[in-house]
Amino acid sequence: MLLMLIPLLSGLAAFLISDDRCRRILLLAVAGIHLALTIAALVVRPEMLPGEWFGLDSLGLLFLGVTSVLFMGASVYAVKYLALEKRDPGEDSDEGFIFNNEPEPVFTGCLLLFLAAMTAVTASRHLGILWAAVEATTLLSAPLIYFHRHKRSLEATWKYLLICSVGIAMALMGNLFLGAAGLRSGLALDLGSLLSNAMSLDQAWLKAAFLFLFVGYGTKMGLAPFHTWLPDAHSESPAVVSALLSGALLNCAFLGILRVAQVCAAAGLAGFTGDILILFGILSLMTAAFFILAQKDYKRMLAYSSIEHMGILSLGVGLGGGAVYGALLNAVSHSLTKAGLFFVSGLILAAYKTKQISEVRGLIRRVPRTAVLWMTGFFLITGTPPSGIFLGKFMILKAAVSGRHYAAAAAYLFFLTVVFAGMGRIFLDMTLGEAAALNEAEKPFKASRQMLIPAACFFACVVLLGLYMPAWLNDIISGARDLIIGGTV
Amino acid sequence: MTTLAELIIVAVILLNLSLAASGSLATCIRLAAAQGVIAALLPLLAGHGVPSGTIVFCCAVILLKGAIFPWLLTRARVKANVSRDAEPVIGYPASIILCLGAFAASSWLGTRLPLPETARVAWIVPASLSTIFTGFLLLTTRGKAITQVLGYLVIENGIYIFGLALFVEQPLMVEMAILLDVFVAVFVMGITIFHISREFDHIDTAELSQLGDWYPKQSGGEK
Amino acid sequence: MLLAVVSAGILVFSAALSLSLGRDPQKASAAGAAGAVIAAIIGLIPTVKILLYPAIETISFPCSLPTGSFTLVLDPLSAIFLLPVFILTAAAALYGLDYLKPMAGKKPLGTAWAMFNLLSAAMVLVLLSADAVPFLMGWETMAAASFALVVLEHEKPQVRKAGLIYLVAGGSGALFLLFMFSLLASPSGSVAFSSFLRPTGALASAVFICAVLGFGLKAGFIPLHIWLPEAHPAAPSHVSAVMSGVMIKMGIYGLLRVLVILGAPKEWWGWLLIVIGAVSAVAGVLFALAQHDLKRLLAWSSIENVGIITMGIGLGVLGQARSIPSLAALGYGGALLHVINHAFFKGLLFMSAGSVLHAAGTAELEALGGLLKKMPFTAFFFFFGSAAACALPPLNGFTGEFLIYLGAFNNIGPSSKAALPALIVITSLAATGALAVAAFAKAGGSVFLGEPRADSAEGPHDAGTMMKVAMAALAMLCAIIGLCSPFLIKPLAAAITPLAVSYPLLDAGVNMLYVSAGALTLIALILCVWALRSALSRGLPPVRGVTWDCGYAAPTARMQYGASAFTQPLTDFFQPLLRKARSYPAIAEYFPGTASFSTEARAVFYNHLYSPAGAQIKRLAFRYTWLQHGRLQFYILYIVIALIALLVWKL
Amino acid sequence: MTRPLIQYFLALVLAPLLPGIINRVKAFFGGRRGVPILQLYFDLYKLVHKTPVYSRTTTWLFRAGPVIGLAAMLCVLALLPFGGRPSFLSFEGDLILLVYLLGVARLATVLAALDTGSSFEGMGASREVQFAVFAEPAFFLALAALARGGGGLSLSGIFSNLTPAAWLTASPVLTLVTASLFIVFLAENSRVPVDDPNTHLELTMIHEVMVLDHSGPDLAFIFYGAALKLWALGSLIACVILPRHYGSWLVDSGAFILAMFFIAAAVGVVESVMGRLRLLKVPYLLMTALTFSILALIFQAGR
Repeated sequence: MLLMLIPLLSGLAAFLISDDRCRRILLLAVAGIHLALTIAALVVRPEMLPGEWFGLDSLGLLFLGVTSVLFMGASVYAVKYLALEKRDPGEDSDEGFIFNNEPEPVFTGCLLLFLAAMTAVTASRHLGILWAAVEATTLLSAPLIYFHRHKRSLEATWKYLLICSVGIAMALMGNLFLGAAGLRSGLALDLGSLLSNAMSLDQAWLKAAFLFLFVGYGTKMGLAPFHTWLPDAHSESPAVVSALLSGALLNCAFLGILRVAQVCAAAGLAGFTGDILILFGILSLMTAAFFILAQKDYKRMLAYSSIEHMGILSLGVGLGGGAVYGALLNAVSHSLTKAGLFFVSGLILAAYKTKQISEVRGLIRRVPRTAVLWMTGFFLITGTPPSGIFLGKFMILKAAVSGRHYAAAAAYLFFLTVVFAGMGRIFLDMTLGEAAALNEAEKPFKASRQMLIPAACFFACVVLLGLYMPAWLNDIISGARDLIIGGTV
Repeated sequence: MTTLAELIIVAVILLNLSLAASGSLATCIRLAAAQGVIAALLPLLAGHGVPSGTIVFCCAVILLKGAIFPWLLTRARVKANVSRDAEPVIGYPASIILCLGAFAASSWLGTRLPLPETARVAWIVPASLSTIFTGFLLLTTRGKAITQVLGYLVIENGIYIFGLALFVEQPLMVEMAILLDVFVAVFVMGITIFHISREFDHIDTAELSQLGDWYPKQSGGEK
Repeated sequence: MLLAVVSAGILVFSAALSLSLGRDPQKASAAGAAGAVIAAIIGLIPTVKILLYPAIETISFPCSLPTGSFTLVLDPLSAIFLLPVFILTAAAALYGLDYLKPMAGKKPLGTAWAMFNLLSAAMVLVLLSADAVPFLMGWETMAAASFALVVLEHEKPQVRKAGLIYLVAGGSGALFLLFMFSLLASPSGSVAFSSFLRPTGALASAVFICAVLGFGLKAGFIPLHIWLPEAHPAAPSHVSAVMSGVMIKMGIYGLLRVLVILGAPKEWWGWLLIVIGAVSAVAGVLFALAQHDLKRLLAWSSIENVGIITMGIGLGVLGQARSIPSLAALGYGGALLHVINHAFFKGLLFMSAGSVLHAAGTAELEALGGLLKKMPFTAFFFFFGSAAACALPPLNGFTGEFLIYLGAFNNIGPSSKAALPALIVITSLAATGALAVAAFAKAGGSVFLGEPRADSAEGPHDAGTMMKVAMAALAMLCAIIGLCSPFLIKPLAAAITPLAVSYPLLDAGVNMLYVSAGALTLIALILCVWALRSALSRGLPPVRGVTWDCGYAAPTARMQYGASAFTQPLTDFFQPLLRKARSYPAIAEYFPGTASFSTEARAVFYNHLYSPAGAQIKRLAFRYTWLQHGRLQFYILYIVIALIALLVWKL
Repeated sequence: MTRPLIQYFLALVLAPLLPGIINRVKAFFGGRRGVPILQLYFDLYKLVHKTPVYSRTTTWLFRAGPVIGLAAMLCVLALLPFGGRPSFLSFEGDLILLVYLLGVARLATVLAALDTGSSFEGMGASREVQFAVFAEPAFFLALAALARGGGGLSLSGIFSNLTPAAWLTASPVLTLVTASLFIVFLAENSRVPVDDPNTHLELTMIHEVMVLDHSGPDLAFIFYGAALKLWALGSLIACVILPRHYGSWLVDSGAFILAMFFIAAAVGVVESVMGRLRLLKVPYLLMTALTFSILALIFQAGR
């Protein structure tokens, strides 16, 4: 598939190109082409041959689209960001020691390869390939997180790498179990054939496989209690990477779980998967809520809000019915919003040189445009209508109530309230009030338009989703929902 | 032949125990390597007519696990001039007991997961699962970064014991991809370990615990 | 109907316009105010039409959302609420023109105006929408816009605090509403109001409870009121007028709308509402009595009036449940009438308080005094509004309460089935009335009467022209409604038809006629006596002297009875509830020098209910953060444990 | 239509007589001759011809106070039945209007007092509003207890419905109501034991101290308004204790006027046999009235 090869090759090329400018242009170009190809795929909907290892069903297409759009925005942002990083010496924000950044070719290259891997995840029709691709994303994003070469980012990278590898190992075990489940009827891990005769799978083995795969991809997706790597990685990596991680990567891991859930649903184990998904969804919500309430670092706060939304997604899929649509809509909106927020947080970091919430005051005074975006992002991420997130949350709640999961619904609402209160306090403290006077040495940071625009566009899209749902998107999402619920191709 | 295979299983489990018990890093590395090699022999003994592709594949695995990984890790250990001791968080007897418990648990799980008759080797599931749990034991109770890599390797071994025993007939592409991933994984980890050893002049991950959200000093809620 | 939508559109457009004109405050303000006024004029046309010729008009826009639809319905019930929304926002916009002028350059006026018009548009949307999704959109936009206006002066810490409390209250209220709508939608799956099947039994009660919590948070039922006394003083005065006059009424509207949807109510709902109303009314006015800040006092009095309205609704619900038509009709009718009245007189009061703040630079009662001479118009309007707020004839405040009284008195007979609640309502209304007189006598007296207590820097000036115009318009409306209440009976009856049979309300038109007659008599008598007085004192020029202080020759301004002194007997009597903080001077030596005594009204419910709860949750959260201690081994242990647990649980 | 008007003017004319009677009774108990019974008429005549003196602090509000107060009282009188016969402005629910008209008068007086900026008048105003808070619910509930007896929501309806038979059947209720009304009557008219009209220690006064600064016609209006208030509230009691049972209007009116005089005398007796309560105790007295009303309601329910 062209979609994968282009970033792959260009990524390899990026390692070699020495000149910054052409490398950045290459980055932009690849992002553009990728987006164009994705749109093309949207329009012509390539049909999938059974047994083919790669192919785009509407579920994959949905996540591919999100990833591609996100990467476009990220690359626009990244170009300026890299220039910025070049200019000021890497002076550590909190502890104040000097460090030097990763060589830019490595960064850009890994960025592109990362895109290739994610594309592979969304496009793969074979659980083995899916697994390999997810593992690849882990390995390729590690250098991205380790962009600032100092010990805290190293620690974050190390934890990320180890925990995710363990998780991925579990996922591998799960894959093998799945194979064992299909052994009697001689099925491979090819999704199509699995789905078409899922009933012949061995139930016990299938359950075990789901458990292992859930733990594995759940680790990657950041469901509590497997989330432990996530805040560290998000807070220590540069804004672009954090945006991609929580906007695109988490979705890819989620896609992994969805694929298996598909198989289970086809095998008539929907109830079994549902319980687990709901339980861990609520668990993640709770964890995120409490950690946000006690948060001191705004990038970590954003990371925990990602955990919260992952919980919401898993809850939604677990509830089934209309909630699945809500969950998918929420996934799309959350990716856009959270990416935008991470972009903005990068600007705040550049302006204030700290990630401590207590140090940041009076954004509205010092960097008004950034502040407006920041508050907008807050209202969107907490599901204030009109926004896609609001619709998603509402649909999930509706499904929970009509499905008589009253306890789940109550917990869901309670933790949403806690999250709202916690984030509200943080955002207000940061945005309002008098800005502390700049010490004479540093010049006030001026956010360039190019770094504001991506976030603004993403937010606009999310608001639009709350007001008007384009027909094609509706088709894709409902198609994906049917895939998950019905489990038939 | 199957008896031989089962002998190997027993050996694997014994290796687990010794991994849990052994104190010195070098020994741990060697033990893990040995386990990998033995695990790789498994498919050769398992079937009657072994396809040539399988042989090649197994040789590759043996080469990788028997030679390259130990070499990488030893090099890392020497480069980062780590002390010999594995410095477990809990005592060796405790680790052994846990390891046995893991074995018991996994054999229970094995009873819950009946293997289809196509698989000819009994005790596959318990062995692999207990190996995995041993890997977890190493990961959670050993202080050093290298031991954590080791634990990860042991987990991989466990997975392999299962995978190789079952899927020798199937197209090896998947397994190749898997293999590649593992290789890169260990490789990257090796690099990171170097970085760690450069940043903090030893590789005790206890030092790697700055990031977190726990501020014991102000654990009182003020609003 | 279409015109109402158009007016909402105009509001949004002018909001965008003034936002884009942000660079030039003058233009932005002009755009914003003009938009508000034009929108009001256009919007009033269909509103009045529906009220005069009751009908139900529906517009449905194509909507591609996965759930919900843009269906808008204009019926008399919404029209009753639309009327004050349009009028008050227009008046407030005029007022704001002058009020915000000094802030030009210091504050983003463009944004302020945009938010103001957005707020109005959101309220219109809330009142028109007949589907959960647009309703919630309007609801949340309303909250967000008003929030932005509340934190306009965010340099002050208490404003930031108010903002946070307001934000959290709004958010949690919205979640209750989400839950409520989900419950309503659970049988049919659709969230259009028309498609809600009437829930029964526990489900209906659950919906009702959610409605009371969700809408009560906006309307300011005690103890859900905590945001209200914080946010209203923080906002610019014309915004406080709109928030207190109409925005909190959206909660009342929502409650009524849900009652319409729920159909046959349960008896205990009525009891609950009556109790909430009585508590809010009496406690609200008591706290108003204890305040030292003019705008804070007005905010508390808003809580009181919401309580009165709620009592009326409670009576209505009870009448519905026990099928007592007179109680139902008069209760609902009185509540709705009071909604309109309160919008006008509270708007007027907040505006005059605003011009005091504007002129004297402070709203602290103890620091003001004697302003009547400096700003006669404002003073007149304030006393006018106070009389209305104390429900004194011949002004409008009396009419609404009269209907509620009538409903209650009609049902205290031995044969009645609702004597006890009626008596509770009568008692609390009576106590509220008397306390309101005390509160407003305190406010007006200490701000406008007597001598200035502390000389403010520059001599206070009277309100600007636009401010005067706005206030005059509202005062006019208060008087008109007070005198012409019989004409409002028919629209009110039309509005309550979905809730209760309306003929008792129509019958009450006769009594209202007498009330107007009484009011006219009173005015006539006042004129006669005044004429008599001037006739008597013709030819004798009055002598001027100092105030007779029982022989004390050198009275000073500090000797006057202060605001807190004025209410001290009452506040002391209710100290167990009010919990005012006092600081006495400790007298050490025989001839003590300067001594000071100060009292402070505290946010009792916040301090004793919410703050501890929040602290508890936070403490819990801090404990919980131990999980993220940073040790990798434990992190992996979590995974193992979870895996094993799952295997044991599910395998 | 003529009769109600005649009743109205009768009330207007006779009202200033009541204070005179009260003083006479007090003088009798004090063993003095006392001021002439028409003293208030003389005072009013004198005052309307005097030049008013205004403090420089005061404003138009100060002058408007007495006017509005008097007007409200006149309006109240227009609602009240006379000897159980409807007045010309009586309607269903006039008792509500009545109470709020008293409120109008109160607010006007209080604001006028505050306008002077005198500490004493502020004190008086503060006490006035404080006691009203307790008196008003008691008053309302007493009326409610009467209304429960039937006869609709208009005072005249209630009282015309009140027959001697009612005293036989529901004597406890009516006694309690009368007691409650009488206490409210004393408090509202600031008589002993709530207030002492003819002490000269301002610190202890309520109504008198609020009008310290008024003079000339204003003072006359205030005195006259006070007399009217006395008459108005008194007539309610009179209607209770004297159920209408003669056929003819003349007899009824006569009896009613006699009853009014009797009430005045009763006030005089009360003032001579007991002293003022401590101000702190006054709320409890008014709460006693409230209790009476509630008890009356309960008994009413018991019937």
